[in-house]
Amino acid sequence: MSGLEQMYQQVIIDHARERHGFGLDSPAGARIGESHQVNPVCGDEIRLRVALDGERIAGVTWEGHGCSISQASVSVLHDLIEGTTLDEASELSSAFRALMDLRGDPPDPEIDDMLGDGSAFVGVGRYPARIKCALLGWMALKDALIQAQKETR
Amino acid sequence: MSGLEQMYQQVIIDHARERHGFGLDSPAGARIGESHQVNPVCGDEIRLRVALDGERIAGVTWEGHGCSISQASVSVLHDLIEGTTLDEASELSSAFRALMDLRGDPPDPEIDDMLGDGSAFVGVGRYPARIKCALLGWMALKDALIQAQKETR
Amino acid sequence: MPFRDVRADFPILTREAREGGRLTYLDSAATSHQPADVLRAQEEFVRLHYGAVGRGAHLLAEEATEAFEAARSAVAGFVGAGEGEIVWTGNATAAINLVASGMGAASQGIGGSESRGFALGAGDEIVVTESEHHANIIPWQVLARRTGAALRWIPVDDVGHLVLDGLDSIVNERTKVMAFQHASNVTGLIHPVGRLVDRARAVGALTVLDACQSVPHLPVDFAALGVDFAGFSGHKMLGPTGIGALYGRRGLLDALPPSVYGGSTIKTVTMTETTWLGAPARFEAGSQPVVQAIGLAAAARYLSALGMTQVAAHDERLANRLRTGVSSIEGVRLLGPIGGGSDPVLGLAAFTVEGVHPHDVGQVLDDAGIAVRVGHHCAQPLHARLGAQSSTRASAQVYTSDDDIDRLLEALSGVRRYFAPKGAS
Amino acid sequence: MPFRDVRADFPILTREAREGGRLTYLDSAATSHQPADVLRAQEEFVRLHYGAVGRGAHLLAEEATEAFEAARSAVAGFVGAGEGEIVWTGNATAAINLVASGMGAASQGIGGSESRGFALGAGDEIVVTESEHHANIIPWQVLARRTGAALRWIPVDDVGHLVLDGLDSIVNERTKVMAFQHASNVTGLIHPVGRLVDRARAVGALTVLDACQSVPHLPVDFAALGVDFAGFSGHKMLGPTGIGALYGRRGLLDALPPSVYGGSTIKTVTMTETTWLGAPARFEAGSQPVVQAIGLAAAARYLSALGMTQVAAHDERLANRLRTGVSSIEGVRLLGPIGGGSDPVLGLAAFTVEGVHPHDVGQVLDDAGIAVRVGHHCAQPLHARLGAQSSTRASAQVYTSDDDIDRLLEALSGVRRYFAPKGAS
Ligand SMILES: Cc1ncc(COP(=O)(O)O)c(C=O)c1O
Ligand SMILES: Cc1ncc(COP(=O)(O)O)c(C=O)c1O
Repeated sequence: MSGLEQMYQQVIIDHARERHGFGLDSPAGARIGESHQVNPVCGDEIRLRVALDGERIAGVTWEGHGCSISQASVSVLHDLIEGTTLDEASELSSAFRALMDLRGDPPDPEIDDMLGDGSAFVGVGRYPARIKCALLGWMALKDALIQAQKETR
Repeated sequence: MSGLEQMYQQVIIDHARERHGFGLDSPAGARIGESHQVNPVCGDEIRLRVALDGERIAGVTWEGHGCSISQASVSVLHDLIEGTTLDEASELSSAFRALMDLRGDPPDPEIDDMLGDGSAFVGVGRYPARIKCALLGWMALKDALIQAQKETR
Repeated sequence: MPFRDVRADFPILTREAREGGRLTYLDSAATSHQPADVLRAQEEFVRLHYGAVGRGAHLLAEEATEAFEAARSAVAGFVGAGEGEIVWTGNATAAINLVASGMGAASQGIGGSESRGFALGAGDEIVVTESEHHANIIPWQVLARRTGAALRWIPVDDVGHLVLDGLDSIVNERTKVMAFQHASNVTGLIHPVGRLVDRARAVGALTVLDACQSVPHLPVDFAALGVDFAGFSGHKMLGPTGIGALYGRRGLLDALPPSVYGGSTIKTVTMTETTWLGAPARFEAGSQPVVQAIGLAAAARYLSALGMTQVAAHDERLANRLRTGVSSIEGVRLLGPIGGGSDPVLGLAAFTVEGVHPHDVGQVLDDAGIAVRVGHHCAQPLHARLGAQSSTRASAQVYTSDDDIDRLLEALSGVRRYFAPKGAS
Repeated sequence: MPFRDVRADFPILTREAREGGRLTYLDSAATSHQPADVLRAQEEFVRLHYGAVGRGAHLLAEEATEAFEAARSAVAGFVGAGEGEIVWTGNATAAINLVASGMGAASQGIGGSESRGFALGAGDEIVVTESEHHANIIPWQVLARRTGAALRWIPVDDVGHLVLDGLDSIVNERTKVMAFQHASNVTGLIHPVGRLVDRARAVGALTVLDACQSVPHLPVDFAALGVDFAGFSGHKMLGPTGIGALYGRRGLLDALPPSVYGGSTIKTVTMTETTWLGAPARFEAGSQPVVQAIGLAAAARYLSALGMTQVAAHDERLANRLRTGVSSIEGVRLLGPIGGGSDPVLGLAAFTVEGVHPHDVGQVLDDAGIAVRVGHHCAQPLHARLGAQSSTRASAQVYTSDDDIDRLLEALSGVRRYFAPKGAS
């Protein structure tokens, strides 16, 4: 498998097209946090919103445009994060970042399991310039969660 | 003769010590022009004053401090220029500048004659960084003559 | 070929591409490579003649100073500048900023009465174009903010040409300075400098030319163009990184106040008062990019030896092959006109591919050994105007061959297929 | 010798002096030479990995970006800086100016509310010292003029030490920023940074350190020194020309407004509005000195391999030999104390020779193959304070040996005789 094939796995191309969680939503009663992130190189943007219900992330929705890697990454993020607790989200976030640092090497089976479709991004690690694309949504998540936690219910 | 000996000929060392024309003077009745020049590398300064009597340069006096080359050069300038006409001064000035461009080669006998003690500066041409020193007074002369000619009597 | 195949002069071009095979470098509008001659000139200087410039009385200082000033003359000669008209800067961006921030300084009274002609205030206007690189927009936005002057701009049409119908109203008696590019790094368009300069002169406005993309590819003579200031970069013209230059008409440069302050720029300094030297010294604060100046002069010599007329002809020919080729691929949109003839363009092509993000386009090309640039190329307003958020750009230099272009075109033809839903292929 | 004889690492040192014979290079405080390792690192990078940084998706762009950022980390590590705390500049002068002009911009409302902490106005004070290089005086003079703030300074005594008796009144609640050098390029004195920082902190003033002469010779840790900003140059620390760096504490750098504007500094640009990235990107407008960054990192590695503690010990030993020697020659006056021990000095000596102008001193030394600097060394106020209009300066680096110093001392002993009236000799 060439580096390119490893990066653009079918599951990534599919997520980029399907964009799970696309369309901002603010469920009533939840604490809402939002973040806007821009990739200055290409002007790609993501606006990501989280809805916190106590310690649980009740909703993750987003808008924006970008390359297939950035779009697919937020789509996968939505699937992974929605419904988790803050602690679980933080763990998933760290695991995804760690995946990027592997430079294309396969992750531990445990991490692989945990990240599910997210493991498909392993090939991105071979392209340092694209890691930023894959992390754009995750940076927005981190920031949005901080905002949400500042909200008094 | 080493480059150094060629530069610091006895006549230069003598002029640097004797400093002909040192001490500013403004004869009554003449058109006076003055210029202040600084060598930014070392802060050396020269203030040179000319007194114009019609087309004739009746007086050249100066003040300032600097290295032996710059001091000797103004001293020689005083001797050469005082009493000449504007045209003669301009010719001498050009001859001195041309001497600097010879990079230490002997000047034509004609120029040699014309410059008198000034010919001793031939060795400075081998040291581009010092040409500025040798020309400091001559730059002041040029500028002062312009000022004097602006004076209405 | 207007000149011999020069590819062998550029050591980096022989290295392998990512997946092995030939490297097809088409990112020269971002930055170009240095020929061995240019590397050698720098190396030899460092190994034999390096010393502090403009200050020492010792042998190395003397040799370094002479080489440094000879480099300035060589570069001046290359762009039609005279003595004292070339100021070294870090890059083209710094060159343009030096004019804008000098005007900002003048507006605050720095530089005294001789700088008053550069001062701006409320009621004055600054004009740029919608086609500019950020380096020729933001400094003027900030200058407007500093001085209360208004920022106006010449718009661009759907294709990318400057719209000059309203020129006389946009550039008017209130206009104090007009900054515009010689050629666009996105559409490749070479703008009608003469027309713009004429109008600026008619209203007494200063002109500042961004010559970053023209100097590497065209014979450029700033005096003949009649601009007041111009900036360009070494690293786009086969020279080193870390150096650029500002051209300024002599009388103007001597009066523009400096905006970076330090050693070698001054006549006298006390704790409370400083007097400045004339140009170029007043702008070159601190130790200079000496080795880079030597390298840039060597690059100018290399280009001159090829002949800038020949370089321009080569560029024009590649422009045609590239832009015709790109625009004829299905689902690919070329930004700017195909151009050529009376609609002159540089040897570059920025484009979008239907349904595929530029980053993804660039990645597929890279996999085929083709280096292109992706993004907004520091021209967001122009991209916005052309209805693209970003694009992929291929760009040529003297070492670019027909074969390079053909490889790009072939790989580009396959990009949409690569990202098409797999069932559909 | 605290380390092996490194002279052979420096190609230029083997060239002949003006009249033949060994070159004794004692002008390193003006600019130092590059070891072969540093040259090689740059050359190899240009030949194999060069491309546009921070923007491309292609292989070379990727490799260049990684090398460029690795160079930043290496240099950061060398001076005790963390991630995002090192900004590349053209030289130390530009680094200091970046802080001063950023404060000027903040004072005009540029940078918005987050930059308000950097704004100055009438009633505020800026403090420098009388010992500063012009690069750390003029930017503050101009900032004072731009903002209406007052410029004050810590005086110097007859010997060259900072007079700290009045420190508490000079640095007071009105003081917004205090800029001072780590070590003097004239007296060689290493100043008590801790004492100055403590006072600045007590009154809430920002500190800006000119570390141009200290970073090449001493182990320097900006975080440990507690300064807010610091600037230094590559070409004085065995690195390339055309690069320097600004250190800034992370929180501060992210809020200081940029003062040079262009590509790679922005999040978004429209024709009327720009939003900036955080540090270091917001300050690095346009294409960067990429190759020079690689070279500077190689220089830092070279120095680290020698060990900065060993480098400092070498420098201290030479300082002693040089300054003791110079001050014991009849008719020669050393500027600054002999120093040593609790009165630390760098390995340099600026001096005047009775009855002989520094230019003439330098010329006689040059004739003996000894390269020194003559002039005011961009410190006119300090020279004025010490009662010298200019001076001759000899300065050391890692490649300087005892033998170099001894040659200088011997030649210097003969200088007065050379210019004495011939009958008297
Ligand atoms: C103490 C000091 N500060 C600042 C500078 C300026 O450094 P640069 O010319 O590299 O900007 C120098 C060197 O000339 C210096 O010695
Ligand atoms: C048209 C144009 N102007 C200005 C620049 C800025 O050049 P530099 O980054 O070398 O300062 C560029 C290149 O990026 C350009 O293409």
